[in-house]
Amino acid sequence: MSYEIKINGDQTSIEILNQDGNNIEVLIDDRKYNLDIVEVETGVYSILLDSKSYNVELIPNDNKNYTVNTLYNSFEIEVIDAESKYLNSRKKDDGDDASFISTPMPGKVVKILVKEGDEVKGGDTVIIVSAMKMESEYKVVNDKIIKKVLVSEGDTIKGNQPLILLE
Amino acid sequence: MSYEIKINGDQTSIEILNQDGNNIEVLIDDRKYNLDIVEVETGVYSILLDSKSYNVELIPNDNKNYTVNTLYNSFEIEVIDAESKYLNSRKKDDGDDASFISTPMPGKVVKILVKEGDEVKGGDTVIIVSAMKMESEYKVVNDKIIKKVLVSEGDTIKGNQPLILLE
Amino acid sequence: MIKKILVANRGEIAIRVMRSCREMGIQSVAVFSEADRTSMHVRYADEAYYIGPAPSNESYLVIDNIIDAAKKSAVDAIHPGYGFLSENAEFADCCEKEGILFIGPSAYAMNTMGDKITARRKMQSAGVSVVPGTTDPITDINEAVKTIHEIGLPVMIKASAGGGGKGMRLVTKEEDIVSSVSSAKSEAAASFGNDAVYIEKYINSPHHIEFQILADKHGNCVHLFERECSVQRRHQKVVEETPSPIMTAEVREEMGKQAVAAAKAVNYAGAGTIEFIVDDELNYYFLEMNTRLQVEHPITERVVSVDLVKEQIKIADGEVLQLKQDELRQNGHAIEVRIYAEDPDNNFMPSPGIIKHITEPLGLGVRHDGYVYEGYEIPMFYDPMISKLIVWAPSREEAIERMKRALYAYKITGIKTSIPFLNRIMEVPSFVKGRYNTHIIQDNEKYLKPKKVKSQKLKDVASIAAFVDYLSKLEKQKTSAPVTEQGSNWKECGRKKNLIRL
Amino acid sequence: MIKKILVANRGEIAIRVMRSCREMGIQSVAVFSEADRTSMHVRYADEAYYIGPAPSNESYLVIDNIIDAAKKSAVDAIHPGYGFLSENAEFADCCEKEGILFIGPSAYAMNTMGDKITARRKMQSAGVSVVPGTTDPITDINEAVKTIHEIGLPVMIKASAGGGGKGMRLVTKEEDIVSSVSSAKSEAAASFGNDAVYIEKYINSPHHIEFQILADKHGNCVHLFERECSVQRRHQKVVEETPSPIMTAEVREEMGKQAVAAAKAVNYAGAGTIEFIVDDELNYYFLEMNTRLQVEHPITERVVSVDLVKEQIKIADGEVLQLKQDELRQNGHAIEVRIYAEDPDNNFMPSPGIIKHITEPLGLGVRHDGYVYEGYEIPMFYDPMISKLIVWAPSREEAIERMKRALYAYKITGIKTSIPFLNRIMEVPSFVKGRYNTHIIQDNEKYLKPKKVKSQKLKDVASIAAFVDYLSKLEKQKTSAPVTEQGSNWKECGRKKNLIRL
Repeated sequence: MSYEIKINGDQTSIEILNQDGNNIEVLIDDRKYNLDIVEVETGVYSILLDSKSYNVELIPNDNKNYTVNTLYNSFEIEVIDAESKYLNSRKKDDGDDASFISTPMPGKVVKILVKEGDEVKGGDTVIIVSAMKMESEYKVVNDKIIKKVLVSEGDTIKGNQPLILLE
Repeated sequence: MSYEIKINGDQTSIEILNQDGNNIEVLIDDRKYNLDIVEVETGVYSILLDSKSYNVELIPNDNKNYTVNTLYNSFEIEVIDAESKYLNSRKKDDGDDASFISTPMPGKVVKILVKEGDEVKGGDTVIIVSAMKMESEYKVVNDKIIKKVLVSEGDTIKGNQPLILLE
Repeated sequence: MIKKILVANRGEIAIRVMRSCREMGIQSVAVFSEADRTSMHVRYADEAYYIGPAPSNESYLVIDNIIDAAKKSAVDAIHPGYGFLSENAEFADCCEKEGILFIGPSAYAMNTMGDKITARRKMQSAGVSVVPGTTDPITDINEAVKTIHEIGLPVMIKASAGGGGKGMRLVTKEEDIVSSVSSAKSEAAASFGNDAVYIEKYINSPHHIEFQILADKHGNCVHLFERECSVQRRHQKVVEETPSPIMTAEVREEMGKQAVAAAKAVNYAGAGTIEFIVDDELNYYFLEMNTRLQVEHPITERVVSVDLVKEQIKIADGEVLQLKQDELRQNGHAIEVRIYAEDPDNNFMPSPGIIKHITEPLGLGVRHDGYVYEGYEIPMFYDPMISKLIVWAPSREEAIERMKRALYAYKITGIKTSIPFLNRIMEVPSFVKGRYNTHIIQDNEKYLKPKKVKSQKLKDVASIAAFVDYLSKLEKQKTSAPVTEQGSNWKECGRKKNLIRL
Repeated sequence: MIKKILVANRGEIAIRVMRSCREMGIQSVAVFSEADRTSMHVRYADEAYYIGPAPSNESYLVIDNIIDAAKKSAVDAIHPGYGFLSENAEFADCCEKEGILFIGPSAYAMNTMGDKITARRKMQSAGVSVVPGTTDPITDINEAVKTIHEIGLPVMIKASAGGGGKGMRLVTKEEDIVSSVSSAKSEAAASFGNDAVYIEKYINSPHHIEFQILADKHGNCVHLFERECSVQRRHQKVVEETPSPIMTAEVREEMGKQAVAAAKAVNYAGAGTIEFIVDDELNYYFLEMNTRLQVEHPITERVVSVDLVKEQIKIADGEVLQLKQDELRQNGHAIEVRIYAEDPDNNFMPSPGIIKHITEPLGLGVRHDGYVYEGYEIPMFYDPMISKLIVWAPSREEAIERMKRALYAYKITGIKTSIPFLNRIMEVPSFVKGRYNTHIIQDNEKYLKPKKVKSQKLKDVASIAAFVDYLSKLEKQKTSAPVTEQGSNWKECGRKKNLIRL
């Protein structure tokens, strides 16, 4: 079965044609690869392709989004299943805000600069979060209305947790 | 609920009296301990008892037998549940052979010196197994009859796998 | 005799201190906040005491709690590490009052060196070069112009009541002197209601070079040569090396003598660091003294073959320094990089989280001082430094190659780290040549940005790995029942791993 | 110019060689057997080639398969590591025929040094001291007695056709000479049908001391001082150190000169080791030459500040040796211990298996050369050595303390290792004093046995840990559904771990 994959924003199709133990044959768009792939440690794959040795580390962000590190590079990869396809079709990809503000890392809410119903301008800071002795400001990209504030100042938050909903 | 524990052959009773987060109160025979215990890595526990810091590593041999390493010592510990109690009650603890010959580590069968029905004398070698360029001989403790030989020469074996059944 | 030491710190430095204690047969006591129960320093120590909630101002910075733990554990001495209470004179005083040795200098030395103006005056009278400039604020415009002529251009004019860059003027040309002074004065008056200014020599191409000193309680003091710390990002050191690639034997000897004089001027005892600002012509000026162990102390340890923590402990114990200046030598070249839990490609955003997997660099010439382990959650409350990687080689060139090799093998997943950024620094031409100053990072942005990936093959390899992982997880979710063998070897491997990790 | 090297080995040595390649900008190629697909050397290399089934005689020892991989990968040179094909002259020849540089000496040097009798004669003619004794078998009893008088007591009489100790006689007293010779002869005749015997000086209290040499292809040769390797168990080295605690400057210089002479006698090129047997009075005799890198080479690297693998590669490449004898120095003291996957408390039974968890020792003065990682299964087909721990300190005393500290922090679970045994060696009084010979292990059994645990508290702590683990697993089995929070914090932790490890 063929899937779609998004790598650093570019979409390609991917399909496993054959598998024999560690050896798989893969088709990406029109490029065919035969390679030997083993998960050597949790989230770490060793790949031999044309006898070259690649070490690939996966950091799953959720069950279909990965940060993938090779020796000198880092990629954001999304495996697109039916659900993602549906969501993508609804999302206008015009550099707009997501439907909520969140932080990539855990931290503590230092200051919330908006409240429910506020109209904010693109570039306005809405929340300040601190982690590891450093404070970071989170802004909206476009003019928005604050739909709901889900956290309070002083709260400890997880990474990628919705903090403020936007309309 | 009170359990029995066998440590290097000595049996004691053990019971958790109270628990509050990482802090537990334990009674071993008539000795009471209050300690702070956390599994910091898989199979590695950090224990604070009277402010002393202990690091304990567990190597489970099966789900109730452990090799337990502290800084300078190693203990064989068995948690005795109903099943073990039953088995123990049947086993005469007179330094006799187990009901089968096995090896503590994986390896390769080099030579089998007996066949089904053979009568062997205490101290006789019945099988030779190699691992890591070293050969080890396995002997019976007492006079025995060979009930069944479960492996063949050249076989790759796992640790603790029954190799030869004894009567 | 010191037999038991409490280490009033956490992270890599707590463990580093405990290692030397262990080698000396000294018992070590850890203290820990609520966030640090599973931290390695608690596991490494002989004893451990809880000292309060996660935020450091409720635990590691609370003098009473530390002293309390020290009394309970009946230690002979406290080692403060760096940061936290290490330069807190009140803490040193408290220890003394409680009859506990503080492994560091006296409160007097800390106070004197802790105040910039006092330190500057003290150093001047000890014959140590300071940045030419005024110590007292100037209000008279003519006096300001006269002073500027004495110091020589370029100079920086600063509002004496100021801060944050307001009222600051850089003067590089003769004809701008008068106008700059008067505009600085009026801006200062407007901003702070006070038109007094300081004038200071401006160092165009500054290098940050520091000297390590060791002084005992009997008046003996030696220096252990310099460390070059000019690779900085937002005034945070990122890479340090020794010897400095711009140093000469003559200037080294002069600066070393001044460093010793500086320490003696405050009756210093213990390990300390004299920071200098140095220009391209190797003119050097005292900046400040750090009255504690530095993060970057290991490069000195490697090149001079001295265990600085052991020396600190012996000095605190009243021993006479055995090191003689004329027997100390620099052997080879050492470089340290600091590994942070941060995302270098996303504005150095901190990246706390759980370490999923770590492979530490090993082998010849590599020292690694860290504290994290697989499954450890890096708390969000403290400094994001997770380890320091130190390499040594006979030559600077080889040391750089070794650092690249060590960074190649250093893998941490679960969080983002500065490793890729550090690797890029090792490739910056001015770093490779050893001709760089504190502007190196802002001057070399083009080298320090992540490289665009051109290889389609590499992208595809990354995609395949993610895809295989996705499928194998999908498979695992579907089947709690045993999966058929046929054609799922890599899943086998995955499953075996899970088994062994339970 | 060598640009690409195939490493015909596995385990720690393969990675150690690749590290130096990487620092030199040389591409590295791994070869692997069926058992080694997930081994670290495959992951570390730039390229990797499959060379056959798990048993080494079907993979790592198959010359054709290695040469085949070398041709496919178009390497310039092959590094053999130690063991496997490293001392195989036929392999060196094959490489030469295929136009691939063999990183090691010529087949001639290997063959000469490989045959004990030939080597002995060669060394004698080069003026190197050999163990006094006969080279030709003796059948005449009077000649035997005469020879014994020449050599001086004690001597060992050995059946020339013999082996396995049969027909061997140790003679320590004058009056036993005749009877010993005749009984040795008749036992030899009875056992082997040949009554010829060899006679050799018997070294009562033997030390194994070896010298590292480096020789280039242009006739330059230096030695890099000695390594003391007397801590052996069943003729396997367990602990090595440098300098030797019994060495004097004079004897060191003499032995070093003989080591260089030995290498020159066979036109040696590359890194090599001259092994000597040394008695308590520092009389020393050539034993054999190892024509390859030794397992224990890192202690020399640390104390002499030389990367031996880089030197090997440069020599193979035809470069002129840059090291000068009179510039080489020993600085401080280094000790290496070998960590084996074996159970020291159960007759050193091998212990292959899956590494569940590993904490590597870090910090000042510690080098660790290993290859295993969490989740890696140590194959049962190869040598059980999993890593080498090397420490350095200014003094021997401090080095021993540092080794103990490093062993304290080195944790491997899932398999048994020799770590506890090594720790006990560091406590053996004769080791601590530096007065030991090759009998140290059998002579100190009482120190080397596991200590009986007296502390009831420690036993109870161990029991509690096992019990808590048992209960928490039981809980986990029972409930796939979320467990209630109340009172199961340690299980929480367990579950969190499992989550993050999936």
